[in-house]
Amino acid sequence: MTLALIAALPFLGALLPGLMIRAGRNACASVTGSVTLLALVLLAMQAPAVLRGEVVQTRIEWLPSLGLNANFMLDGLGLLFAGLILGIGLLIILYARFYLSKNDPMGVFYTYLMLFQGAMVGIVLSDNILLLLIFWELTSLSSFLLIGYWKHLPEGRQGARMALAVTGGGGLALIGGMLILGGIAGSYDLSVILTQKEVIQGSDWYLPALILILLGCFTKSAQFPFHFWLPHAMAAPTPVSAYLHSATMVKAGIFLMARLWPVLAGTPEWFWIVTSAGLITMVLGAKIAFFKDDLKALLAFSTVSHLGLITMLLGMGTAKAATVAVFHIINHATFKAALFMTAGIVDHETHTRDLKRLGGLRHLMPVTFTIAGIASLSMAGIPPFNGFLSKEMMLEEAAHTALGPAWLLPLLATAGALFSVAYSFRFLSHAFLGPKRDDYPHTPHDPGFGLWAAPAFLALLVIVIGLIPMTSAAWLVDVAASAVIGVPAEVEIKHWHGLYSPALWMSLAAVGGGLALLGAFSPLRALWDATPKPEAKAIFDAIIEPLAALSRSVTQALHNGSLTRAVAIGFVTITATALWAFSTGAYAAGTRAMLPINPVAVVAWGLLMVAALGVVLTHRNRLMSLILIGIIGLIISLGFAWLSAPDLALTQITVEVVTVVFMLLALNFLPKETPRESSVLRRGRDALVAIAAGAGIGGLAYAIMTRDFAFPSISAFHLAQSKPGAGGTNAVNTIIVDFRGYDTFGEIIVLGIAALLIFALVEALLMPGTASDRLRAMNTASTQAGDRHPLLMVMATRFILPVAVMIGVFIFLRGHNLPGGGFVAGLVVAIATVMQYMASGLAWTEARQRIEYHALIAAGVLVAAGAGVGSWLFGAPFLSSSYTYVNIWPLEEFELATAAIFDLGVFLCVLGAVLLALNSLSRLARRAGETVSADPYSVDRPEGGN
Amino acid sequence: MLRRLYPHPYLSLFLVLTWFLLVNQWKIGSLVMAIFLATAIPLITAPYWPTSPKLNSLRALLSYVLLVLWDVILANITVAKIVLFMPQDKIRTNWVRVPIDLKSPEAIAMLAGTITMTPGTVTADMSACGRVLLIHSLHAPDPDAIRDDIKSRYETRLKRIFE
Amino acid sequence: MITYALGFALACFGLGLILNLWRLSIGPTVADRVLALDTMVVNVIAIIVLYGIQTGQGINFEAAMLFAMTGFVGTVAFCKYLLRGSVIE
Amino acid sequence: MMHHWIIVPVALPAILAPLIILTMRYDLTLQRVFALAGTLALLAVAGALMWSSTTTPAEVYRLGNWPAPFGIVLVLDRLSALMLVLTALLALAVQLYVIATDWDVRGRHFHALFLFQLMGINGAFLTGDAFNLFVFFEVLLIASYGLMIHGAGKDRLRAGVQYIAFNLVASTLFLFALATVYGVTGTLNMADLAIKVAALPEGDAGLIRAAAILMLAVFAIKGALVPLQFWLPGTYANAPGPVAALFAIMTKVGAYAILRTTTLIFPPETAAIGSMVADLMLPAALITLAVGAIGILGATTLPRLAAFAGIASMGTIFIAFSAFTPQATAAALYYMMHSTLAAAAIFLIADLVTDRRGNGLLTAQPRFAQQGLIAGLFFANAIALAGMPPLSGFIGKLLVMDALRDNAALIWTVILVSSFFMVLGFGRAGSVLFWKSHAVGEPADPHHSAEPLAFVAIGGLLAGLVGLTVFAGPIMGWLEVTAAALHAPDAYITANQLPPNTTEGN
Amino acid sequence: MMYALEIFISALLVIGGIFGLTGSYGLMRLKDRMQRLHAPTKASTIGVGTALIGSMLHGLMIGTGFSWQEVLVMVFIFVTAPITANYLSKVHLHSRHYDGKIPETGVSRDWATFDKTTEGAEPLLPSRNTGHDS
Amino acid sequence: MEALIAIAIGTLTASGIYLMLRQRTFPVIIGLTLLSYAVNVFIFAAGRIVPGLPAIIAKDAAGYTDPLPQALVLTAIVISFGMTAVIVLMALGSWLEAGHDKVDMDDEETGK
Ligand code: NA
Ligand code: NA
Repeated sequence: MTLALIAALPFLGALLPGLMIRAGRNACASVTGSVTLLALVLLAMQAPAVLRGEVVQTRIEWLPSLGLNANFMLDGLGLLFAGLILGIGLLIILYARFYLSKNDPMGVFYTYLMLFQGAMVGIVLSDNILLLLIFWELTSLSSFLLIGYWKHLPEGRQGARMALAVTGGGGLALIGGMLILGGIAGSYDLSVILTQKEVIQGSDWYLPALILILLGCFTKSAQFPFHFWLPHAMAAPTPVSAYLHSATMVKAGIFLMARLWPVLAGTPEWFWIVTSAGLITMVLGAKIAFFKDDLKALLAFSTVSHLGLITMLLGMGTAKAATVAVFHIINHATFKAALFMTAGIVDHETHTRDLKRLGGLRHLMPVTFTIAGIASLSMAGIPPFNGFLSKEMMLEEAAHTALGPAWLLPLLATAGALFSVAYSFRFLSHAFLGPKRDDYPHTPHDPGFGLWAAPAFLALLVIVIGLIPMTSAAWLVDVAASAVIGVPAEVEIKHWHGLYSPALWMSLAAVGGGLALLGAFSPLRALWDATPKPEAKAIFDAIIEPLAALSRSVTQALHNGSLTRAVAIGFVTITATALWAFSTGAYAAGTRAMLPINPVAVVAWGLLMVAALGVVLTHRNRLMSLILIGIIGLIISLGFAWLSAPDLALTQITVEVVTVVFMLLALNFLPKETPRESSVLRRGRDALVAIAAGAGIGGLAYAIMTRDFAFPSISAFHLAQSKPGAGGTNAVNTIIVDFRGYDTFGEIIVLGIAALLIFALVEALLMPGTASDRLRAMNTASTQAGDRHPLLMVMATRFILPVAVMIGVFIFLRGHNLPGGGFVAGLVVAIATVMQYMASGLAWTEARQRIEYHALIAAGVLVAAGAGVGSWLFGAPFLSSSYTYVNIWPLEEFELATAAIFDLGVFLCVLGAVLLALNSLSRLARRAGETVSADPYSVDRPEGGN
Repeated sequence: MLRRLYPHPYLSLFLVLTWFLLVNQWKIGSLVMAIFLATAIPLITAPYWPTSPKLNSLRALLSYVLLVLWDVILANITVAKIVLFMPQDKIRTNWVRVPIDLKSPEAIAMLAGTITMTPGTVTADMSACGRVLLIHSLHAPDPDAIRDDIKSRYETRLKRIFE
Repeated sequence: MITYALGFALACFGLGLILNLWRLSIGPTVADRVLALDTMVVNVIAIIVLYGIQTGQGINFEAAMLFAMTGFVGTVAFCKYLLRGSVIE
Repeated sequence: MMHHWIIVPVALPAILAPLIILTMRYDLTLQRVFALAGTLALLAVAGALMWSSTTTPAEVYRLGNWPAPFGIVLVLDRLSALMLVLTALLALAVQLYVIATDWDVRGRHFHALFLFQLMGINGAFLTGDAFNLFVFFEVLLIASYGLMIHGAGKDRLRAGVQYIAFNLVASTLFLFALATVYGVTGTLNMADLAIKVAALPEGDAGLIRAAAILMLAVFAIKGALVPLQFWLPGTYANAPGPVAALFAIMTKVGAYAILRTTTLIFPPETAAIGSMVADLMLPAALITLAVGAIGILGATTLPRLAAFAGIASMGTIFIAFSAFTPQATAAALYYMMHSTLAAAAIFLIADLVTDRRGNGLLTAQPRFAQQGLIAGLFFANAIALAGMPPLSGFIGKLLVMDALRDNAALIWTVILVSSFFMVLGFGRAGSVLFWKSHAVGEPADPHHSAEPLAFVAIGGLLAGLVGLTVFAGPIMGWLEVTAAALHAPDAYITANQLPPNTTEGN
Repeated sequence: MMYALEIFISALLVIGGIFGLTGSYGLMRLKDRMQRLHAPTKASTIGVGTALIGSMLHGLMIGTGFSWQEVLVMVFIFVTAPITANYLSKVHLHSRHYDGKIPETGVSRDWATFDKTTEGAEPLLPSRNTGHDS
Repeated sequence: MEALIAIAIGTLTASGIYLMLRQRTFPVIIGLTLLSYAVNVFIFAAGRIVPGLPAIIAKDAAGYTDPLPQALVLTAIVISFGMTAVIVLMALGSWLEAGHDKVDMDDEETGK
């Protein structure tokens, strides 16, 4: 469990700064530091076992089916990295406490930092590559936050996004690589994968996996050609740079290469890709670093260069080179973190990081100068500092490795070292040496102990390792390198390789050349400035910005808000796929006997088609469309009646008329004409789409009508059980209220919701606003005829209403056995009421309305639901019905069916819904400047009435 | 009391009849139901028929209905002849103004309806004060004759029934 | 005999429907079209009644009644729209 | 054993909603109390049903006490139970948010429509009858129309017209499909259809294939599968934020229906169907993901970004569906749970931002109230949606990728490249919204009310993502059984107790 | 007796058919818009009525009984036909689609279709759907 | 007869789709209405076409029209009625708010 705890501690610790910040900055830093310290102590407690050559493991099952488990392991490599992360982390926390200004939210900073720390520790302790992936991407995210910490700085925001894009993107590639790797190895556990070298390297998927994994590593470690993001990450506060961009995060890629070295390295592919990338990065980074004026940029490119160096070593694929790589990791971490911190101190004190504005600081900041001196000499590879040791070993390895021509690699390695010397000395001399200046933006002096303690400690390590490497560091290099190469490493760190060592001469050439380079800085600089260089940000922007712009235009072109196009695409797609599906399946023509031709039916269906085409032809005249729709509805109703479906005929015709009334109410406000807007081509296209789809549907209908059911239809049961089971002789009605009453329940709710929705929308439109104003402006009184309530109509509807209600009751009651039922009855009564509205007006009718329509709808749904729930009382499921015959004198025997209660609910809901919808829509007219008359008819006649 | 229970007694009577027409069977049970509905429905719909027209003679009303039915048949034959056989240019279409003495809206409505259903005439409009009807006559060589016919044949009868 | 009479009557009303559609399509005024629609409803009612005789199922009373009712409401609605704009005011 | 609890997720809101209309139409507080209590009760019932489904593979509830396939039945299995729980959880968060932000004051009948919406969704998940599925689709759709235009306004209404028009086309197609299915097989019960479609005479194959395509197209419209996704961005971006959040489950209704029908009625093992569905679904799903990802990077407003995130997540789900293996289906279900919560959260966050800034444009504007907190939520949410660790989006993505090793080169590339676009898009959006504002003037409305409950709602959704992450193991264990049952639906069919010999020809 | 009934029914059906067709033909043939109004409101109505009577009697003939319901249909058509005609006339009047000169009313007020003095001017009612019994 | 009905269904469908592809709300709604007619007849036809049979269960009936599709059509009619009413009002609302009745939106309108 300890390993899991070590990985978890920083995350837990991330919660604390936010809480502790109220207690003050010191408390905040202390708490954060102590969490890190605790983790470090726990790690140290595991060290003895690791040094004995054991691998400490913690296994927690998380998602076994995927193979993602919280498995941790600690071997030498892990120990080295975890130690670096936590150790330097501790120093950074200390440093940051004094670095951050009063205006910077420290709690947030520490929270991000601890998140990052946890992610890093997680990477190096993971025994599961999926788990490792999680931590890997977490470092990208937390570094995104850290780089963007100063939100007001555009460089911070852009740098953060660039870092996220590159490292996050690389992480995505890594996901692919890891999944392939796990697939080949049959497990995502490192401890298993590391034993599968032959299988992995023999797999067809080795190369894709390798490339994807290296993409992850190279992006994270800023290897060529992904080196460009790192300098832009320097917008982060310096403690962040020191931590992330020198000591830890950028080493994650290195770590992973080292971690997977046993199974990935040793192939030509690995050698060529990794070594060349490392080499190029090393030289390129060093060269750029030399010319950078920004202290942190210089250091950043030097980091790039050194990471290239390590990568190159790992790429060589030999145990020796890998060992050197491990050693250089330690060394680089110490001197580079120290250098970043001193750069931060300089910035903090002088308010500038520009080398052109610095110089002579050794007089003012002797302590800082000392630390910087030690660290930069180490970076330059000058004895006796630790950087010298690993650089010599690297040159030694380079001298014995061939990449193409035998001379190429040694030469380039020397060139890298040469630039390294040059920029290291430039850093030192241009900042600290030379005369004191009097134009610093802020007069500097050495900071307090708190700020320089951490770099001083690191400088001390630089010296100690440099002087007594075998005592101070070899043990660590040993276990770490052994973990990398999989066999016990032979660590032999020497200050002197002998005169015959090529490294010596390469090194001397590097130092000499580097100093010469620095001496010729001014002309070289002029030359450098004159050469056109790819500017990282420009390139990145040139890729990402157009990508974003392209995405924007693609999206806007694709989703341009056109319904017509979307619908057209939908119809074309669906028609085409359905036709394809049909034509790729077997089809046998139907064998059902066809009906003879009936002349009246031919006339009716013919009229229907003519009317349908008529709608298309005359659709721009909207009133005409409505009249034609009326005809179509009429004929379809007739058709239903003809085809022995009276219930359908009744429903269709009643719904029809309500729809027409509703549409007329709406058309009153809408434009009366549809303008001709589409081109002939467009209309032709639309017609083609329509005809194709129509032909498809017609064909489908024909195919079905001309064949028999493949299996007996379930409706045989409905017919058979209608009377004995459901107690009604109208099978359609028994299906509606009983067999499939649940459908009907849903259906009336749809209708109820429709009315509520319409009501709510009308309310919204009537609120003060555009719609309301527009309504008010629509006064059409001047074109209206007089006589809004003709007497003839008023008188007739007074008589019709009660008769219609009675017919409604009749239709309702007989529905179970004969055509009719609650739905049609509701519509009949609703239409009769609508006649009142049309005859005598909204105000007059509303004034006489006794039940609110909302209540009708609600009551309808409740009654229907009650009929459903009521069944529970009898232990039967929802909507079970029963019926019985009752004999009460003087009535004849009649049937009582619980389904009638349900049907009553239907009746109420339909009535309420239709009336609420019409009523709501009518109320819009009132806002449109229409006056209200409380009289039933317009003629001022009726004095003779009563 | 009875008046409140049956705001429109003749309507209730008509509804009883309607129920029998609907159920299409003449049984005592239907009568119970018919009476119940003929009581309940007018009560529910009463607000929509606030006036209670007075009806002097049911018998006169029935005979009026029969008269109109007879006229409807004649009217249709007349119209059919005109439509089918009369040359277009011989049709003497005309507007007729018919002042009326009826006061009850029910009676006026009935008169207007009758006019529409009978020989070649349609009630097209009414004056805003309700005292004059505008009649359109399909074939009326003599508009005045039509006016007089309407007044004598229908209006007087209606006046007797309703006023 | 009734069969022939029925056939004749059905043919008459069917032909009537075609004539109605013709009037509807040529108009010329909207009122003409509405009148044509109204007449169609009447003809359809007749066809339903005749069809009831033909199949021996008796009259499809509800259908005839509702067609009449809706035909009326529809026509009045169209007219009110033409006269006043607002069907319900 | 038939227990009445199965109908409660439908019956409860169906009764509560009209009660609210009838008795508390003018009392918002009462409405809130009852609606919230109703949702809590729904959650409890859904949880209990989920518990029950864990031990009983499939339970059938015969509505009206009519036997299948003649009456309508509800079928409770793990999948439907899971969807019920997901719906209730989401509903609870949305409701809290609505109450906190007074969205329910901006129009009429919010709570009633909301409950009806839940009723429709639950009904669609529970039904074992193909036509009844249509009915409940309509219930949930019409309620969604009401919610979508809640508060009205020009763009919302215009987008609403598009939304409803598109869906009416879908509904019509659904009916064509159902009629064809009935016309060929003579049945509507889904279990019965499973048997009958499998036993169909060869000469009917073409028809049933066409019907299957029509039906799946309907579900694909709901599920926003390219090229039937056009309705989604305008609708979601213009809907009130919390409504869009609730709509996160609506696309899943489409996904659910596709999963249900393609595993039960139209599985690849059926001779008439074959690999037809997979052949169409995979390319469409890949493009869907790509369209979503590109949309995220190309979005100009936060609500639209959220909408495209929704499309992208549907693409991922459909990619996993297209494999038709239990492993991939389990992965898809996990991803579905994740994306429902994550997509809902992003819409709520978008609403917070939009409300405080007055618009959702992804341009630099002054800071706003509670920016830091909202930024934190956005960050966590973006991580989840982009499939970055440590949240469930990452695990879901891994699960899906791990389950799809055939065609891996293509599928993984699309998934990973899309993720890259999403990372860029979210990074860009977050940076502009929350960081760049520090460089722009002073806060616009610094005294915006704090609305703590709204943050509880969003926090709850994000906590759900954390829960999905932490308990991924047991959840996947449960889902694997679910997926296995879907791909071998014997228990589902048996539970319907169909009469014997239903496949004898006539 | 049965035969006579059959002949009677057949006659009714033929007459009904002729009237119905006459109505539609008149609608087709007549030139003036107001003239066209007459044909269908009269002829078609009586055509349906005749067919309805035929149907009633037919029920009696085939033994399913006399169908009284058809009386109601007839009543309804007869009650509504004048209203339809009235409305359509008004539309013609309002849109000035008529021939011949319309006589003056002879009283102080114009024809209702032209008269706008009755336009009510009551204030807008509050826009809440809470109509209560007055 | 079947062929004629199939053609009628196809005609209604095609007309409906053509109108759905118009750029104003009103024709789109009319198109939807036509489509729903088409689908209603289609569902009904899926129960096969049998004129002249009794609609009501009777002892001596020769057979019946399939009642199930009828019930389905009823449901479909009612639902599409509700939907039509809603879209009509939404179209009206958007006309009142926007001052035009185009169905296509600009990119800018599709989400702020
Ligand atoms: Na139904
Ligand atoms: Na007449």
